[in-house]
Amino acid sequence: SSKTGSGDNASGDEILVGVLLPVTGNNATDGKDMLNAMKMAVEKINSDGGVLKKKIKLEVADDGCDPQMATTAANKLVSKKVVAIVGGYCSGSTLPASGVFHNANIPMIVAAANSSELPKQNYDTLFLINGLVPDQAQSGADYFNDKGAKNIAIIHDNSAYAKDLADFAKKSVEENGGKIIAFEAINPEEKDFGSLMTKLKSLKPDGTYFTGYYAAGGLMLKQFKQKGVSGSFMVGDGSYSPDIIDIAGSEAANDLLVTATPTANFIPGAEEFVKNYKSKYKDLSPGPFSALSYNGMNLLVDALKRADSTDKDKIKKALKETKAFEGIGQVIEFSDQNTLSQSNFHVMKVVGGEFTLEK
Amino acid sequence: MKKYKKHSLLLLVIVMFILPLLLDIYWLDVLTLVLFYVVLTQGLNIVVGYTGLLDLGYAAFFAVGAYTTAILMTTFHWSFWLTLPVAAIFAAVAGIIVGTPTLRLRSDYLAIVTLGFGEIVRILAINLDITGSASGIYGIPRPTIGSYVLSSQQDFYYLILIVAILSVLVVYRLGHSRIGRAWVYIREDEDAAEAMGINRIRLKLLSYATGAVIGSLAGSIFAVKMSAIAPLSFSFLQSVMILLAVVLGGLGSIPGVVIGAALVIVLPEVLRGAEDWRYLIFGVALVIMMIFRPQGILPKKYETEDRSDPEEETNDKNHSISV
Amino acid sequence: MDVFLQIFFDGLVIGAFYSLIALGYTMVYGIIKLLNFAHGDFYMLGAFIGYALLSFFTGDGGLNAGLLGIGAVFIVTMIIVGLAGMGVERIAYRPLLTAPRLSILITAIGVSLSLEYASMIGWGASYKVYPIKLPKNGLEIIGAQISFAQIGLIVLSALLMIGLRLFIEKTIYGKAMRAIALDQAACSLMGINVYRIISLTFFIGAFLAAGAGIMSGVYYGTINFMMGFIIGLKAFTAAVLGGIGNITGAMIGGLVLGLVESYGTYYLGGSWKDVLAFGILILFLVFKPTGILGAKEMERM
Amino acid sequence: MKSLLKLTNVNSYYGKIRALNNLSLEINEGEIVALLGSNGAGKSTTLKTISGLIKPKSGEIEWNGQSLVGVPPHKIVESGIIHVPEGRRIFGGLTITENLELGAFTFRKNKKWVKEGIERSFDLFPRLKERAKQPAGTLSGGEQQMLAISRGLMGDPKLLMLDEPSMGLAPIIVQEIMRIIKEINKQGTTILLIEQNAKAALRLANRGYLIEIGNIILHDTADVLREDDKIIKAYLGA
Amino acid sequence: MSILTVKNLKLQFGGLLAVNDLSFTVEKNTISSIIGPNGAGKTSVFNMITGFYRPTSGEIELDGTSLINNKPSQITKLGMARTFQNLRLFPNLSALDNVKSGMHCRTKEAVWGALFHTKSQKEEERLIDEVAQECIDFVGVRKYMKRSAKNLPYGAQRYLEIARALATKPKILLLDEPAAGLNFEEKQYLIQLIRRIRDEFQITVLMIEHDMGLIKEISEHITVIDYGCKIAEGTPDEVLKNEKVIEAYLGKEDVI
Ligand SMILES: Nc1ncnc2c1ncn2[C@@H]1O[C@H](COP(=O)(O)OP(=O)(O)OP(=O)(O)O)[C@@H](O)[C@H]1O
Ligand SMILES: Nc1ncnc2c1ncn2[C@@H]1O[C@H](COP(=O)(O)OP(=O)(O)OP(=O)(O)O)[C@@H](O)[C@H]1O
Ligand SMILES: CC(C)C[C@H](N)C(=O)O
Ligand SMILES: [Mg+2]
Ligand SMILES: [Mg+2]
Repeated sequence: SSKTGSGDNASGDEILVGVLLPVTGNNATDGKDMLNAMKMAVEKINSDGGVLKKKIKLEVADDGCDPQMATTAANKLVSKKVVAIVGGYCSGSTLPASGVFHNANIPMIVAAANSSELPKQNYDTLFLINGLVPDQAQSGADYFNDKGAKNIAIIHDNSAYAKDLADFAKKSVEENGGKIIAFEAINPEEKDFGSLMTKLKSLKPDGTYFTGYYAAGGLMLKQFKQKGVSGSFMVGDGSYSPDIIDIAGSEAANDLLVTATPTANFIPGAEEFVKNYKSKYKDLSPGPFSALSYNGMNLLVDALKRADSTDKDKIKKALKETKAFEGIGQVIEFSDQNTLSQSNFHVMKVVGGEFTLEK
Repeated sequence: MKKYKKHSLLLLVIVMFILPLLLDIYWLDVLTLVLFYVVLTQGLNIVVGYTGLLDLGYAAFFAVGAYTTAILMTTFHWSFWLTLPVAAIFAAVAGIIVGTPTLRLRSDYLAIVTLGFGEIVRILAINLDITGSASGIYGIPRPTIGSYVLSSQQDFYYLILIVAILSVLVVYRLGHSRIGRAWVYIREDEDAAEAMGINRIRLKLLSYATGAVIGSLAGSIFAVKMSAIAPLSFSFLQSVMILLAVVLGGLGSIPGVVIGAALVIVLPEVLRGAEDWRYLIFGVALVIMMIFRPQGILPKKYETEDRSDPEEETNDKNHSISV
Repeated sequence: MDVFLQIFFDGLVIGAFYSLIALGYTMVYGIIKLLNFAHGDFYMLGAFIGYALLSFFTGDGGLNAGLLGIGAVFIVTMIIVGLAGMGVERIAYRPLLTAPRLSILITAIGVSLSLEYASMIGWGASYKVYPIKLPKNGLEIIGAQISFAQIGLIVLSALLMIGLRLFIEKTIYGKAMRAIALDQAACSLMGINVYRIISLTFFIGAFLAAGAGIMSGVYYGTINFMMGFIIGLKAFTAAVLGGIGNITGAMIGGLVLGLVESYGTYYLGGSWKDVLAFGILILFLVFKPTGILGAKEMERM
Repeated sequence: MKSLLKLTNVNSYYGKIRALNNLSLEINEGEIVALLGSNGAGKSTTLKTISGLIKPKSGEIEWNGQSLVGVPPHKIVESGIIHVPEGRRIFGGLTITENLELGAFTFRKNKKWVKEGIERSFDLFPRLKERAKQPAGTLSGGEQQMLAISRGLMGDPKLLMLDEPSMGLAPIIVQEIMRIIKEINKQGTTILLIEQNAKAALRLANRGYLIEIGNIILHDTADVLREDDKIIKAYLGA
Repeated sequence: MSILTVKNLKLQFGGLLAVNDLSFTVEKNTISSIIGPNGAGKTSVFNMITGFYRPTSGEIELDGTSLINNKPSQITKLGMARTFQNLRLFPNLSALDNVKSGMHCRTKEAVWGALFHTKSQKEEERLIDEVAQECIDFVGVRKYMKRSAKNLPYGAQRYLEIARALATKPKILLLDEPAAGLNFEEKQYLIQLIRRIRDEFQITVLMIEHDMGLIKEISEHITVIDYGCKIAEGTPDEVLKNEKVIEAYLGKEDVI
């Protein structure tokens, strides 16, 4: 591939790092939480003297979780000659963006997006630090299996990530000897899932797994309870957000299950991070992907140090060679495919309006 | 006068060819997107501007081109260039499929039917396996010319630039032919056109098909340029944006529509700095532009002669109720 | 059987929302032939203004507004949004009433973007949770459940439809509206203040949409600044299906669309329901090009 | 005779096209005044300017001593000037009855007036009665013209301005219409009449104006105009 | 020899019988007219002949070819052209472009020719332009050639519509109230024009008119219809003296 934008912007006394996140649109809440954590990391790094004797500066581009917007945003970052990218929330927009960065040979650390389609592209520039969808699907399926829930309904929202998770969940449930009694899609822009819930109710599921994002997840949960559908309701990490409890109402949200990498609140040793975050952002709790974003930024800095250069190939190499990087709640090492060699999915449960660690 | 026009056009083309040397990759990308829109708006211009058929689902043809190329190149390993005629044929057929049931419909019913078709195409893309369902198709190979692989921003810029110039030429020539005139007659008064011996059914279908082929061409190139395509790029909003560009520029006016395409893409980019205010400003700007230029920025003029009396010129804006 | 009936009820509820919005859509279309793409945004605006007022009265989430208070909020919101509708007409549409029809379509898109993103700036991009909730009790009819709220919603939209229809058919203002649709200049020669009547139309349209907006907030529990987009599109579809410009048609179109979607979800699955809905719409229009109730236009040569 | 309407040096434009050029004319109470002129002379524009559809750039229009310049059309209708426009302009999608009701829009509060007015129209043109519930757009050209005139009468005009009322009508209907115009006039309504059928118009009118390129070039009593060479050549035939 | 034959034509709109068992013929190279009260069904007959309305029953033949079930465009191609009672020009297009529309059915160049500016396409474009200009000259509106149709004086619009119809090179031309709204002088011009159309192009003319002066002067044959039925036919002298016609249509007074 050609190496357009090969000159990087590390001259002067700043290193420019690109951030690609949805800071507008339906997923803006999570996107902004991630950005906050990255800013916090950068502040700390810079006050500790920066890296390679330079300060880090962030260049933020909004992908709005929209593939076309993401490509333009990605090109914008490339044109600003950033040395690397941290970001990537929605898989649907991260997929095309990662191609742009690959073309420009710019390394990208993906902090949240985790569709299995991402590593399938085999880009040597792309590093994923969230656990992957198949693992997540497995943990959800296993949980259902353990609880004796055999008849499972799966609902996705036709986004790249949700469809992927739904497909893998189906596979895992079936491998566990369970039965998929419904495999449905919704349009996340719509609000009324009445007839879908009626359909579920008539199928009497033991468990329902919704793999989309929290806005629709909350509404669905509410209507799920209203209709009195049987079995428990589980969501994927796209719905891992306090907003889902708000939207559904804490009463309906009780007993909601979530498959996700735990947030900082549950991570031993992250108290400091939570405290700093809250004091910096007016009592706002870190979001579900804040810790991962924080780790991503620190990982990049670590790699820069090890590479001792802002040369892209060297950064890539350093990232690839990451050994036991200690982030908040995770130890990062990469597999052949530049994915986490060990993922960290858990099942959480909402109890009394709060997420708690279930398994 | 005419010579002057020719020269300035030539100059414009030369500037467009030199531009990539002067722009950074971001603005080059924006400009590339503008050129995609130039192609798309020319295609839609035939349908809406010339023939007067309101099409709210034009992105569907863009999708047909993109997916045809993507599928043929990834699954069947075709050469890019060979996918183009296939995409064009599919699009023409799609155009005729959309066109046939809509022939008897008045324009607003037409709008909803085309909108419906657009949505159906998008939903099919989301749900079918062959289109890669929700995540779309990625890893679309780069096209090659001989042994040269088109891969850089510049390469695609030039590719789409050439197609844009061609599409402008095609629309210009069709527009100034017997066919183009017939389209305009249909737009102006369908019954009178029919009374003049113009087979409106055949010509409407031809209009749809031609528009569709041009749209699909843009789609094919879009697929290889992005190397990944997803259903979201072919949503109703995309159709609306293309239509927006056509009307904003001036229905039926080739240069107008080019300007419209540029505005619709560049304006939001320029406004990126305004952050949250971006689309609010864009929306207000649309309203203001339409109020001041209701016929579009560079409307088509059908009266060719310079009037002897410079005072004499129609200007309907002065009285608010048409009398 | 109970499932079949339950799906029917589910469809009626969605349909009632579609109908309410389609009514205003069709009315504005009927008079100035404008596909008011911003119409769904008045629904959104209603939801947000209702949210703001309710939050103010209930002090952020309490349930102590009382029925009277809620009723007052409804009316006040609907009037505010109705006036906003008039304002939009005055500023963005009136200067273009004589322009080509597509130009005004573009302003409508501009207005839509402006309303959406102004709301985003004002209230934020994320979902807002509505401060009041509906009681859950209801009836059971042969095994299918329907809540009083749902019944209320359906009855209300039916009443509004009948009222609006009587207004358009029987009153002189309604007749003036239909006449304006045909020939504005001739109307002013009848002594009709054309602009005033158009204003009135926009008021009524936005007024109804706002009502639907608050109802949706209360019923579903969340609102956000893009909520008017899809439903606006669906309402447009419903209006056309019913025969655009026809009040009863809008109502029927809305209900039919709601039912098609609801049964489509059940029998074909959520991914295909829109294909079914649009497919039926297209087929229908092929055989009856003027929609369910649209009159065949008797154009003379 | 009391002057009812007076135009002084009126200039009207369509955009930049000047359609009336310092036009002056006067109508007295109780008269029938004919406005003659070839195609595009500005006859219809004169009426549109009086009824407020077009705002004159300059000049004065006086109605009962009050200026009409800048007054919106619906107010002018309320003051008793009714313009039955060229090309009928009936509301095609509405029924005959509804068209008539709208003609009485300014009397909308007076149900009795509306009802009686409709009956009077049906007496005047029985053909309309047969088709009372039919969409007006399906009427034949002549029927539409009848509807347009009766719709104008519904507004109780003091001054009725008729723009080519006989256009496209069968001879027998033209006679009928001319008779009715006379009748309306006898009952006290002043009439300003544009007619291509100059013979009939001058037979009916007290006075006439000849307009050319937006300007009055001749005006006199009908009897004098009938003998005028210019009029004979262009409008009456030898 | 007759060029147009109408047999037992019937047209129903819901309950309304607009045309009832009407038969007539038009002889080649004549100027004929249809007259009758308003609403008698004259325009409806034109609409059926030209394919815009589908007759409830009956037969229409042009030069021996049945026109039933043909689309208007096909009928035009077979050699019939018309004007409309309420002008139906293409309002925003120039007068010249309006007239060019008539040539559409007499030319055949398609997409290919347009795209590559083939020789035959250029040739055809030249021909279209030439014929259109001839027609414009013929009706005498050359000075408005490049102006939008909607901005033309009314009379000029009427002539332009005739020019546009002529450009289709018809065998028979149907004029629906061509003199409506014209003054005496203009009517004289129209009379000349209609004569020339017949004499110079050998085009049969069938018109609907309410202007008895004009009818008397140029019409060779008149068909009178009332309530959709034929009530009289013959030469102007015969018809205009017919009691039935006077009672239903002409009236006693002379208003011409
Ligand atoms: N809507 C319009 N826009 C532009 N020009 C117009 C318009 N209406 C009329 N004109 C022009 O204004 C002039 C006067 O037109 P007007 O309609 O008053 O003539 P008129 O005497 O009524 O003729 P006619 O006998 O044809 O009705 C003409 O030159 C005409 O072309
Ligand atoms: N599309 C239609 N739908 C319903 N009725 C129609 C339609 N077209 C015509 N009619 C009716 O048919 C009758 C004949 O109309 P037509 O237009 O043929 O009359 P005409 O003889 O041309 O009259 P005029 O001399 O006034 O133009 C009229 O009563 C009219 O109401
Ligand atoms: C919530 C997230 C982790 C994002 C989601 N997994 C995606 O890939 O789109
Ligand atoms: Mg006139
Ligand atoms: Mg007629």
